[in-house]
Amino acid sequence: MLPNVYGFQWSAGHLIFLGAFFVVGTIIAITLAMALVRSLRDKGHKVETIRWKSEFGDLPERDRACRHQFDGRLPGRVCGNGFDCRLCAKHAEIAPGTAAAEPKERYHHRGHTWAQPQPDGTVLVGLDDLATSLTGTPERLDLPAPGTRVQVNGTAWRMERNGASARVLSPVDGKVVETGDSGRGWYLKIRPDNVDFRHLLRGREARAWLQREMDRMGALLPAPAVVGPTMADGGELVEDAAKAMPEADWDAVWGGLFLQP
Amino acid sequence: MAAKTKARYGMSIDVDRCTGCGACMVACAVENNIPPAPEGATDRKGITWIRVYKIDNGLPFPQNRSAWVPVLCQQCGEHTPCVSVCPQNAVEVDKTTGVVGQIPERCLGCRYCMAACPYQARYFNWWDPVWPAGMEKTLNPTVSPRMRGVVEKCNFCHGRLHEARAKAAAAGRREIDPADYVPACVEACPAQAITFGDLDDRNSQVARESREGSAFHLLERLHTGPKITYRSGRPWVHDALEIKVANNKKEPVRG
Amino acid sequence: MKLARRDLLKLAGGAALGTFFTPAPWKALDDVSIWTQNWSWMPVPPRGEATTRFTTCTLCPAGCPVRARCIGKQPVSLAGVGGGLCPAGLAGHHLPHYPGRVRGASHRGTRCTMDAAVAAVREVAKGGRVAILDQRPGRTASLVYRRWLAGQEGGLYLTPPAREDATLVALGGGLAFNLDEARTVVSFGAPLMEGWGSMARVLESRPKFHLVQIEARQSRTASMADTWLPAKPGTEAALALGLAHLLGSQDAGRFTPEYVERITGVPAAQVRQVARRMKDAGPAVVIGGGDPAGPFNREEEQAIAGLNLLAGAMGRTIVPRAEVPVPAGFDKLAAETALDDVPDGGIRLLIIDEAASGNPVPWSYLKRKLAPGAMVAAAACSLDGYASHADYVLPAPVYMETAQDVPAACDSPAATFSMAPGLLAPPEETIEPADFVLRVAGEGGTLAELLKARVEAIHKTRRGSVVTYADGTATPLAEMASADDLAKAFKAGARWTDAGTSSEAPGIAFAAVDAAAIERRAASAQFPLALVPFGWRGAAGPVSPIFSKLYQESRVRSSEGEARLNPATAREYGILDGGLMVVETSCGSQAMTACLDEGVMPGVIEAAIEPGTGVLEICDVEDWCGWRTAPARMRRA
Amino acid sequence: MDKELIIRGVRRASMGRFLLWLVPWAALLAFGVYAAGLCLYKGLGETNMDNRFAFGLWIFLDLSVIALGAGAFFTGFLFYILKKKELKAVINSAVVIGFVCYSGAVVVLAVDVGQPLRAWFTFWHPNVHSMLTEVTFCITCYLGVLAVEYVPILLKNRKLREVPRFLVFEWELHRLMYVLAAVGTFLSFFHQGSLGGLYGVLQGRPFAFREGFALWPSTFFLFILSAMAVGPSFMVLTTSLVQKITRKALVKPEVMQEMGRISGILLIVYVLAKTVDTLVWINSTSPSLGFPAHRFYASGPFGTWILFAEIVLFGLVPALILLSRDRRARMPWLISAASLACCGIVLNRFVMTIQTQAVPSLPFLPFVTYTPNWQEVGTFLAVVAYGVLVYSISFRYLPLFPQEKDLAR
Repeated sequence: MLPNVYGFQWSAGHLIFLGAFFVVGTIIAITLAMALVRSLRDKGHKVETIRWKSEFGDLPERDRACRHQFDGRLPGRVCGNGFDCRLCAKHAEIAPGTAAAEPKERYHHRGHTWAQPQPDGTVLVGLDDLATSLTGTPERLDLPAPGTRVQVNGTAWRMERNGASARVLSPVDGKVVETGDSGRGWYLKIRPDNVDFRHLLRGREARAWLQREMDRMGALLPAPAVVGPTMADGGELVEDAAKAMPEADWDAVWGGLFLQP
Repeated sequence: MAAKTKARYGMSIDVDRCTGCGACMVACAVENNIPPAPEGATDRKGITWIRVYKIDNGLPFPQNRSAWVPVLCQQCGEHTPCVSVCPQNAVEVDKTTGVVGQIPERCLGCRYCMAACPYQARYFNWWDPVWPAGMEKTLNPTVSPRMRGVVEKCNFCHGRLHEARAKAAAAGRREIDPADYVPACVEACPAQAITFGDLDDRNSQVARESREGSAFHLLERLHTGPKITYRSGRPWVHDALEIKVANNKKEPVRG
Repeated sequence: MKLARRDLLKLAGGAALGTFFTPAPWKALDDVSIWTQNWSWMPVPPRGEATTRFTTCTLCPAGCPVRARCIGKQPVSLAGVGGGLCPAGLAGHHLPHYPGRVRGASHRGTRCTMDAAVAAVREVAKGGRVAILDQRPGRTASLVYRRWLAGQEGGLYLTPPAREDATLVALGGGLAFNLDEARTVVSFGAPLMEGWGSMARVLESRPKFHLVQIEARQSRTASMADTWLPAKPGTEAALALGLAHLLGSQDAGRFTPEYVERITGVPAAQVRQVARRMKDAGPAVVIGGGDPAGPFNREEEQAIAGLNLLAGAMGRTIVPRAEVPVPAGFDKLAAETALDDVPDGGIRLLIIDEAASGNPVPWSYLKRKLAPGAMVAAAACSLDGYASHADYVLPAPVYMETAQDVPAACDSPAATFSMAPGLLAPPEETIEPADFVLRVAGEGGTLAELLKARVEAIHKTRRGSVVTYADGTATPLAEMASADDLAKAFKAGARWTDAGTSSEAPGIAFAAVDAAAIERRAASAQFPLALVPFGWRGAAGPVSPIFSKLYQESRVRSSEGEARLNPATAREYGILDGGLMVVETSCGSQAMTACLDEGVMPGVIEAAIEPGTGVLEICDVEDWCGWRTAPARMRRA
Repeated sequence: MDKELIIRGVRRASMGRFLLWLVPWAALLAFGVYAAGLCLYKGLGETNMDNRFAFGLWIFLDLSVIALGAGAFFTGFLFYILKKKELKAVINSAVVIGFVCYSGAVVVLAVDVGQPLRAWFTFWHPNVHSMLTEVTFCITCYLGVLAVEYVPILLKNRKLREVPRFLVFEWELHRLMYVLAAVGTFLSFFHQGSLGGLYGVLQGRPFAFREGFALWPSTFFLFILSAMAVGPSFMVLTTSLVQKITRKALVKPEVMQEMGRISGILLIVYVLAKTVDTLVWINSTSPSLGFPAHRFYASGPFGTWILFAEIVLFGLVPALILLSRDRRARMPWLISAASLACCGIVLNRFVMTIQTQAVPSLPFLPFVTYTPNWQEVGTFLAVVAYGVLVYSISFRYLPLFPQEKDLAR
């Protein structure tokens, strides 16, 4: 390609043609490099956010249903904000005002955790009944050490049981103060950064959603679903479904339960 | 398109004189170190830079008559089909001679040029060249053998042009003596059916013959401007080669 | 400051980076492509000083002058002097490396010493009825054979039947064609345009004469002739008699043009036309034979040759030619014997000189002439000729390996003499066929010495002139001081030509033609088809491997085992182009592949003769004598 | 055993059955590699190609495969540039197929050229007037693009995404994907076109030669058009094939039909263009070079029926089927139309490569035919096997069809 080596001459054609291709090559290289640089520059802070964004994108459509499907205000709407209604304009206009945290009230997260504000300003985080029934007592449980920061939709803790493992999503932003366990009915005590719980469900809305969640889980469990009907008529939940149905694909069930594709 | 070249070497082949003996093919192979065919080579895989084809008038016996047409690279001058297609400049028109040269050590063997050549005058090395034991002693030192996987073709015995130039340089001449540069096939033809020379030199025999009324080019209608001219006084030869008689009257296309 | 390892690495890295800004790596990159051309298995031509040497081609009777471009001693390319060369001549320098070459003397396949061979042959020779088949008569070697045979009782000096000068022999010998004088040439299957006499001379006079080709095949000559009379195979002689009749011969009374037309299939009008042309557009000459594929038989040859007398060719287009002077000691020579005249089983010892290949003779034909338990010794360079049938095989040198003399071609009006010096050293334990005979005869001397003597004999005459190949200058022999100068001239490439030819016609009273025999033969074509072999001058001997260009690589020459048929004939027998078929004659059958060609006469099977094909063998039909054609039938295989 | 590699909540065959499925293809691959090795080691004399048929099976298949692989760039173009969101359902599969097609084609090309060791020389000493140069540059660049596009899919694997770095890298790269999609479209336009130009510029081959605009003969544009038209059809074909083999619903029928519709629209345009081009060629281009077009179809196997099949049977017919809403709504119709369209483009590439060389230019040369021998076929099969293997493994461990889980319930 060097001019005059073996009589090679540059012409306008060469400039245009080769120019075009070297530009293309550079673009490809730069794109790769940018992605690489960005990923290296990030010191692990964004990971939790990104993981949620990417996993939320990979969730099946029906698992991304907007909360306002349940109260029938926006039938068939699919959430585009990763279940963070604080960012949702639609939600703002439908349910204006801030939902200030009321003590002793359970705020439900779409990942089947609840947050219960305490008088001392901390928040207890635990698994709702459905999750408890479907997880029973986990074989392995690693809770974050006190002092760890957790964020909404980020990993709160991890647990494992007969082959299934899951990251439980945190309902609130904040710092872990104390850790509990399944026995005590709550897992984490968190000092929240704020008390804006707009993204969490409560009251009738929560029940409607839970209802729907039971069907969803029922579909994942082998028929005859022991859980399904009993929940359908709002009856008792099985104490430990996992023990009752070891043959079920718990990996899939937990995936559905804790919103992990 | 037609790049003006210093000289324009060309050939004129008298179809009526050609006896089809094939001396040109053998001489060419000897001169250019073209190996004998390996087992299983057919007339479709062989390498014959110049190939003699038999044509006939298509009539039944005894009216049937045949003639022989030696076909080599036509050294196209106008839209040289093979030059423009080669992806890596392995085919070049020599500015000083108008000869279309193939550079084997630059060829990657994509064979696009062969698909482009309407004269089937390009040949591919399907095998590595092998000579019977001892015969490599008889190879011509002015031409290096090509290895398998490259395309090659007639280059008007480039080795001989080199030697002629060397000779001229040694004698302090700037121009080569035409008598010193004669391709092997021309020299070998027992019937002296082939003449060779510079077409731009209007007094050269080849130029004169190319202007004859009976002169024509193969596939002239493709506008490739060949530098090989054929001649025949037999009308049926013109028909068999699809030469419109109107074509031969006018000057052969300048390449 | 102290240099840390780190600094060195930095330096190295920097240097590496730096080189990328110099042209070096880029140039190298370009050169890589050239390196991919030079692999260990690629042959490298020997380099060296290029020199030009001259010789004379001994591969066929034409004896063309040759300019050899040599590197060191080794010729790397050959070219004609003042003219072209035939394919065989152009690749002659490949022959020493012929793959199928004979190496070492052998007795029935097992190696033996030369002395053993000489002793064995000498022993058998004592019993008489010795014969030598000389493939190229007229050489000094031929003199050696004839002199020895003259001494043996019942010694036979045999020459191949299919000779280019067959017509001249039929006319009594000592003659030559003079095409330069001819205005009409009537050729009975003589391959004038393909290889006959001296190509250069024929082409030179070609514009001056009208060529009438009488041949069943559309040979190259036929398709280039001015008139082509495709007579049915085996009926050429009838056509000759037809012409003789029109030229006023008594012997050919019955052969009216119409009658000829019935036999030969050539329209009477055309026969008349040719006859008229021979009369009016003279001088004419009639040439028969020389077809490498096979000879005419005796009657045919006579009928054809006889036409020359009627056409008044003698003394004008056929002239007497003096012999090249012969050294002392060669006064008693055995006469040439035609193979036909040798009684079956009449030979006890047959020595074949195949070094100078001529046109082939079917082995079956030779075999008939051998007595039971006869010995055959073949001096040959290739294993696939007669060597495969011989008891003793004697490795002979090939072209360029030893000095040879080249006699005049049949179309040279004057006697000429030239030599092919030994440009290359012959391999170990080859022996000059003539030297072998000399050793058998127990007479001392070698061919080389005899050649020297012959040159001296020529020098004595002080006649004629010597033309050197290098510059084409002619020096009268009289001006050559000594025989050594002449020898030197010959070695450097030169040709001696005798002074002008004596123009007085020899009074030849021509033997009456046996018309009845010819009729019988022409009529007896009761076999449905005719097998017509065809071949190329010298193709019977070894050819360069590069000939693959002519055979499978371009099919300019049809390869062995290929039968050419007219599509109509093929259809009749349900044979497809490229299909397998079997050809049968009364003496055998041969499998071939069909190749359809409109140019082939319907009812004719054309088959190429190559070493290895049995075509000649099945053409050699007994009581038919001559194998130019054979009645045949064919079927699909 | 490889459960934690498989996406959560989708069903995959047992390891044993999966291996059983891979083994025959692996065997085929091995055989083909042997055949190709033979050609590389002994030279191309091992093949049935010859001086009259300098291009054979391989080039023909390269052209076909690359045309069918056009689905990759075109789907990417529709998805990333024209924002046709529903195509998310197939984009990953499209990328994998494209990657398989192009990498396979490049490998075969490497065997096809006589001196693979000098292949790089095209980049070093390019002749910019040659269509082949354009092809070489574009295809290599585009193969790079496809590889880069393949990376995020790979990193989406359940185990790999556990690694934070990968996760972030995948995310960042995915955000820039539209750039690559644009580049890929640019490159594809050119090399699909140049592949057509390859033959259209052959002045010496009146059968292939076409006039055109500026540098580019009409075949340049026809190839682009046909490739774009058939790309989606091929996606439909492959997707439905995977669905058949895995007995799973992977893509919503609407998406399939949408792709069919797009294919149909482009196909009808292509057919019209092709018809016009053919008429111009028959009536002006070819005669002006002294070759009456009917002569090209003189020899038995290469009769005018090819022309008919190419334009009507494999062009017009599928186009009409795909354009009618209720026809393409029925899977059998959709699939058969798609396969007809694919056959059409393959036939077109066959005509351009093989038939072009079968037709002699010199009057005294005969028509010639050529049949590939086992070395050539084997090498081709190796590429097919390679493709199946890569796709199967990708399908098992990577999220090729996001809708699978929705449809599973």
